[in-house]
Amino acid sequence: MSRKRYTQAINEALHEEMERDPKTILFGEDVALAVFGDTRGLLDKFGPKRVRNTPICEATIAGMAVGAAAAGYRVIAHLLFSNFIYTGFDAIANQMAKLRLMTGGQIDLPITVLAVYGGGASQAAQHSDANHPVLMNLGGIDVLVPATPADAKGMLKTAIRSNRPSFFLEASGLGAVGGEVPDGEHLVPLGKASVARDGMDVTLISVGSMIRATQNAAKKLAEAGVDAEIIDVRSLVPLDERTIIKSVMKTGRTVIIDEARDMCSAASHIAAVIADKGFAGLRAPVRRVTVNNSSMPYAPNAEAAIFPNADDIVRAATSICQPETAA
Amino acid sequence: MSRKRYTQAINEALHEEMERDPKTILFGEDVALAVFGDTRGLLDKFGPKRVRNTPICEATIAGMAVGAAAAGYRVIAHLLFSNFIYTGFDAIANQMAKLRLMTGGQIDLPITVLAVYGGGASQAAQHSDANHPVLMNLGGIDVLVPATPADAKGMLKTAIRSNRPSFFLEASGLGAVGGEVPDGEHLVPLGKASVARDGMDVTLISVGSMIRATQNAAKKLAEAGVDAEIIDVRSLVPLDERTIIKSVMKTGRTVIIDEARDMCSAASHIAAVIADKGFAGLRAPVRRVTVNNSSMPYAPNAEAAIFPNADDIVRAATSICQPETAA
Amino acid sequence: MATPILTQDQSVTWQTAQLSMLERMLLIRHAESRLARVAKEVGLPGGVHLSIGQEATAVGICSQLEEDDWMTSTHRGHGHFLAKGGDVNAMFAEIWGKSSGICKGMGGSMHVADFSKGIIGANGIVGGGLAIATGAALAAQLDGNGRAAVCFFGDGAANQGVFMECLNVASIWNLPAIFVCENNGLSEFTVSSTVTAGKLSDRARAFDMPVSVVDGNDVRAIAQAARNAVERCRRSEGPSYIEASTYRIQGHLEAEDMILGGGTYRTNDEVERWRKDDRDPIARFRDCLNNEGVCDHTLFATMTADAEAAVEAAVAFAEQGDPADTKLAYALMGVGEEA
Amino acid sequence: MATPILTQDQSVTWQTAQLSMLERMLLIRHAESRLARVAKEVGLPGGVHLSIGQEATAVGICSQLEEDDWMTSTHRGHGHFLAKGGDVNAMFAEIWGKSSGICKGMGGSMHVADFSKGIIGANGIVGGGLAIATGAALAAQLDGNGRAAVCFFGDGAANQGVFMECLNVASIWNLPAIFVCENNGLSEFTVSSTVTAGKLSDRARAFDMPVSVVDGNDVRAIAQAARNAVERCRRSEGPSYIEASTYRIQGHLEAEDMILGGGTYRTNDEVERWRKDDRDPIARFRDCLNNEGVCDHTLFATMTADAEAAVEAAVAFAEQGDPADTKLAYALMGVGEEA
Ligand SMILES: Cc1ncc(C[n+]2csc(CCOP(=O)(O)OP(=O)(O)O)c2C)c(N)n1
Ligand SMILES: Cc1ncc(C[n+]2csc(CCOP(=O)(O)OP(=O)(O)O)c2C)c(N)n1
Ligand SMILES: [Mg+2]
Ligand SMILES: [Mg+2]
Repeated sequence: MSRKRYTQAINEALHEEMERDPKTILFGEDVALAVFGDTRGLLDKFGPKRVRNTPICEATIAGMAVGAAAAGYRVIAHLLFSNFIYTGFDAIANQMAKLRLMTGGQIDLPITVLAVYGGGASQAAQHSDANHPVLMNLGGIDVLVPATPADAKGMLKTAIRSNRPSFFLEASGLGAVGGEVPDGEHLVPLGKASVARDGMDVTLISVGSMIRATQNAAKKLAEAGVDAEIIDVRSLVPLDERTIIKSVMKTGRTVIIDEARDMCSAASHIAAVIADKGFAGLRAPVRRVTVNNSSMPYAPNAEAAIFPNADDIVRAATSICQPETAA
Repeated sequence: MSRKRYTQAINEALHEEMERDPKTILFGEDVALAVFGDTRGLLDKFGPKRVRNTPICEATIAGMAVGAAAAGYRVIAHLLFSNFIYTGFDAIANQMAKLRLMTGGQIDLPITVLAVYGGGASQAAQHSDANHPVLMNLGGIDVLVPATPADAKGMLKTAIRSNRPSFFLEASGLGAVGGEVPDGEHLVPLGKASVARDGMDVTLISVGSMIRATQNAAKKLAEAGVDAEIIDVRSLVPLDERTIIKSVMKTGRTVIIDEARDMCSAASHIAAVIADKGFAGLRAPVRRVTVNNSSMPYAPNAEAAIFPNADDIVRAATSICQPETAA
Repeated sequence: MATPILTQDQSVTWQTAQLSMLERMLLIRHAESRLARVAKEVGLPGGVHLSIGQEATAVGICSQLEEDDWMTSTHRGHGHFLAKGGDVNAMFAEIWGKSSGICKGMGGSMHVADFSKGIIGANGIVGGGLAIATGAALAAQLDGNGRAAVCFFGDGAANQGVFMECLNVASIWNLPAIFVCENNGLSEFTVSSTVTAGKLSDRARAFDMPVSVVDGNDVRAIAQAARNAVERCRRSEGPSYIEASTYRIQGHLEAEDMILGGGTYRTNDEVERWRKDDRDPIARFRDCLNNEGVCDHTLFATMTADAEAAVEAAVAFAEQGDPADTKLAYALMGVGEEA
Repeated sequence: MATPILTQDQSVTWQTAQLSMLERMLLIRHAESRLARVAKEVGLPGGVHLSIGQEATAVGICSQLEEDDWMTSTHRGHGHFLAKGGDVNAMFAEIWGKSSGICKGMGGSMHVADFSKGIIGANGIVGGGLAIATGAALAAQLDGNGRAAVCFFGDGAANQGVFMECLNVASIWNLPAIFVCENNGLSEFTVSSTVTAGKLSDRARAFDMPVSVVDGNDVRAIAQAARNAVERCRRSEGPSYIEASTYRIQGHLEAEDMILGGGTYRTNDEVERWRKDDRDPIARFRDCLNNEGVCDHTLFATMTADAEAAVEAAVAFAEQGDPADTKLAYALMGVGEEA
């Protein structure tokens, strides 16, 4: 194990996977100088054929990813901020998500798209969307939201090797956060949630970036005598329904924490799964802590006011934990 | 009352509203000859200044809608098939949904975007998405999915007069369906679901295009002694949570029927709302009948196999209706 | 630039090549005419967009390609598919929605693809093939074996911004890409000139690549332009733009009359003019080859009969095919593979 | 075409106009220099993209606009905002995230807008303003009162396809739009020439509109080009394209050094060359006006002091402002209005 920052872990994964398979290529805007640090050093190591700065044209970046992958390459495309996914959205929703189906399975599309998502840093509305729900709804595309450096590294390596297209979304708030990462080859399977804290009273289901607020909430709840279990849903597609339902069966109470806007969020979907498959175990309403259908305002205080935080989570959890449970 | 087809009702609404406010303009690809019939006759009546065929460039169509609305016009933009929303998605998600917020409320954006959505007609993957969930998640945009000619007319008129941007999604399967439409000025408020059938045993919540399958299912259920209530969720944003919860409190059992892909669907979100606010009334798991995360295959039999139908709904309803309830 | 050899070429190879071009054009014509009939008389599962009248462009371009060159197509893609070597049986079965279809019935008319022939596929999104072809060209460049990637697109698609983006990327990276604009003057039910500023070829010129504007109903002119462009790709000299002016005889799609309910966007006269032997790409080519003694009336009649026979066989093949696998969509989309 | 009157103009009106242009340029320069200092020493809530070195373009163009002409801007939009008559106090308060900000603190640096001055706003999406400006131009055309819509965008944005789409629409509809490309040779941390094929001006030419390529650091040349384009709008003659070559002195954004962690995309020499008096747009304009007897050293010093004072006042205004309303976002997004 060594301590690494989240971004550093991603950078390592990129280096290792490009090293491993010479048919792996990477392109995007400013990947050479690495706006977020994640692609640093790749151009020097792998050269200008395999690592390319593109013009500013997300529609073509996403479309080229499809074409180059269909033609036999393993493609990593960087779209910078997740808000720029929208500019390239036709190639994502109409081509990347559908081409394998439409061709009757003639091809795989080994594509990994990187983008940084989320608010909390006064980047205003056009640089702070947490838009994983939009991707989840497309079908055919894996959606990954690792919350720790170890998962960031291990899931990215797995995603790059996978033959399905995937979006690897980097939580902007976690980039500088450190954590232990296993040394040597480290692969984390997709589609497995991780239980980040064991608990008996309530299940806090954290989506991607929300892990720290959730952990803080769990601490506060513990002080109040509520023993929270935390599930870190690091993979949204595929979604690990089993781990979620198992925990719900144990605690009977759930709060889902998601930085997305509320309507049709990952939180909505997870709540729906629980209300269906976990109904037998439910002892209280399924609460969501999300962003209430607003984009992020710029002013720090205004953003903080609508950004999910530990207190929101505590409040939601408390509202469904009866006194006797909490005791 | 007069009997009209869904498309005809839409066409009437467009004529009436363009007549009413000379600052209302309409543009899009082939609106002159009206690919779907909805815009027929508008060019002749209102002339080439107010009704314009655009080049094929959805990004610009959507962006111009924002600009022209910000500059004082009431804009109706036609994007043809809802899959082409993706090509124009940046202007929708980053501009249309956010500009009012980002400018501190300096402007309204009276924009109505028309698009035809949904499968069932062997149009294959790129012409059959039911992508209202993606729009619902953006925040700041109304999303309307009328299921009857009367609602189509009344809601479109209200949407055009509204100062919020809205997507008015025409169900491709309903275009030729007839129904009674009130004569004279007919306005339907947004954000109100309608109870399409009263029932005691189970609530079938139908989203837009799914109304006919749901009605057929209710008939079959009635034959089996299950008395279903049908809620027609014709407005997704704003969503009429009250009507939904009221019905859930009465029946305690719900099936949500939505043509969208399942993950983060409108069905997911409605299920989440029920699991939260309707929990006290729930007597059974909340079921969803949706498309299981696939785009539509072309072959009619393959499409039919994954397209939600009355039997799927009956099966879902039956699975949560205990014998004694069904009696 | 490649020397323009084709037009002067009298070799047997070139004569044979021309006959096979004519053969493909006839196959496309008869296949699509048959589809029009089936669409009208019996009905097909989905809509079909036919390229009758545009056969020369598809065949002229593809006559210069190898099987392992890449090609992306449009919603009007049957001609491209067949010209690039796609199998007519598998295409018909696809359009009939059968399991024996080239895409197992999952794609239909607008998505016919055959990767074993370099056919990345038709596309229901106008302009959707441009960036995909550019990506394939990038792959071809990395492969380093002289392969080309051809992108067919319409004059309507040239108004999509992605067109310009792709010309830009192909140019700066010197990709082996060939952008082929089939300029039939129409964008769905709109006369393209009413929504298009300037000349499309000038757009391409702005991106620093060779541009040729050719008579799209002269298959040999197209082949020549393609040859030049392909040779540039083979020699790693970068992208080219070819614009072929042509005309579509059929409606935008076969249901057009019903959709338009009496509305029109062109005159019958105009259509009839393009049907005439002096414009029809097949008649023109036939007459040339006849004059040059390469293909007499008897041979042409035989070729026509062969094409008809092939098409009838394809109809039979399609009709007899098993229905599509109803479980396949989920399997391909990875549904149910969740943990 | 409008007669180029400005450069020969010796009238008092024109002298006054020039002084007010210089005044605006100084205001922009000092405002942004101050922002750079605050960003470095104290920190600002979000990032800021400064246009120091590019003031001539913003001011030259806007000098020819009326308050009710429309204007869209970029992520690097402070200069455009101030040049179009935006209030420096309200802009600073916005960047400080205050309720007294021009967008009540909801937008920040990248979204400054003032509809009362025709300022549709800055935009965080590269190329995002193009279609919005085109839509505003459509509105202006329908209004029929000769109003123009100006769109500022960068050379990097010119690689977004929407650029071409908008030129096309503006041209076919003859819209009163003015597309102003601020060609500073840089796209974020990439030298634009490495990702841009051909000449940008040729792209515009392909859409059949007048093109002028001007020295972007010569405010009078810009003003002249703007005058011509604006007059075309006033007379309903359609769109124009203006390309102004210039240079940005500051980093892409003020946190650049930290982000790049030692990486570079240009030399210090290059930056220093552009700082020199013979290139700096303010120094050049100052010297011209001095030579022509319109503005001597004393006047210039006074104007500089005034700009500094205005900026200090703006800082004070921003600092004293109330924090943003924490309920406003929901209100503006319509959250909670559900039935
Ligand atoms: C993104 C997108 N927008 C609109 C359409 C609808 N549409 C289908 S074909 C077509 C016209 C295409 O014209 P062109 O590119 O010239 O091809 P042609 O039909 O003439 O072969 C349009 C607008 C579409 N399929 N995709
Ligand atoms: C759609 C989109 N893609 C990428 C970015 C990130 N980005 C911000 S500014 C910039 C460079 C813009 O270059 P240019 O248009 O020349 O403007 P300049 O910064 O030179 O003023 C990039 C790539 C963005 N904001 N939006
Ligand atoms: Mg065409
Ligand atoms: Mg620039």
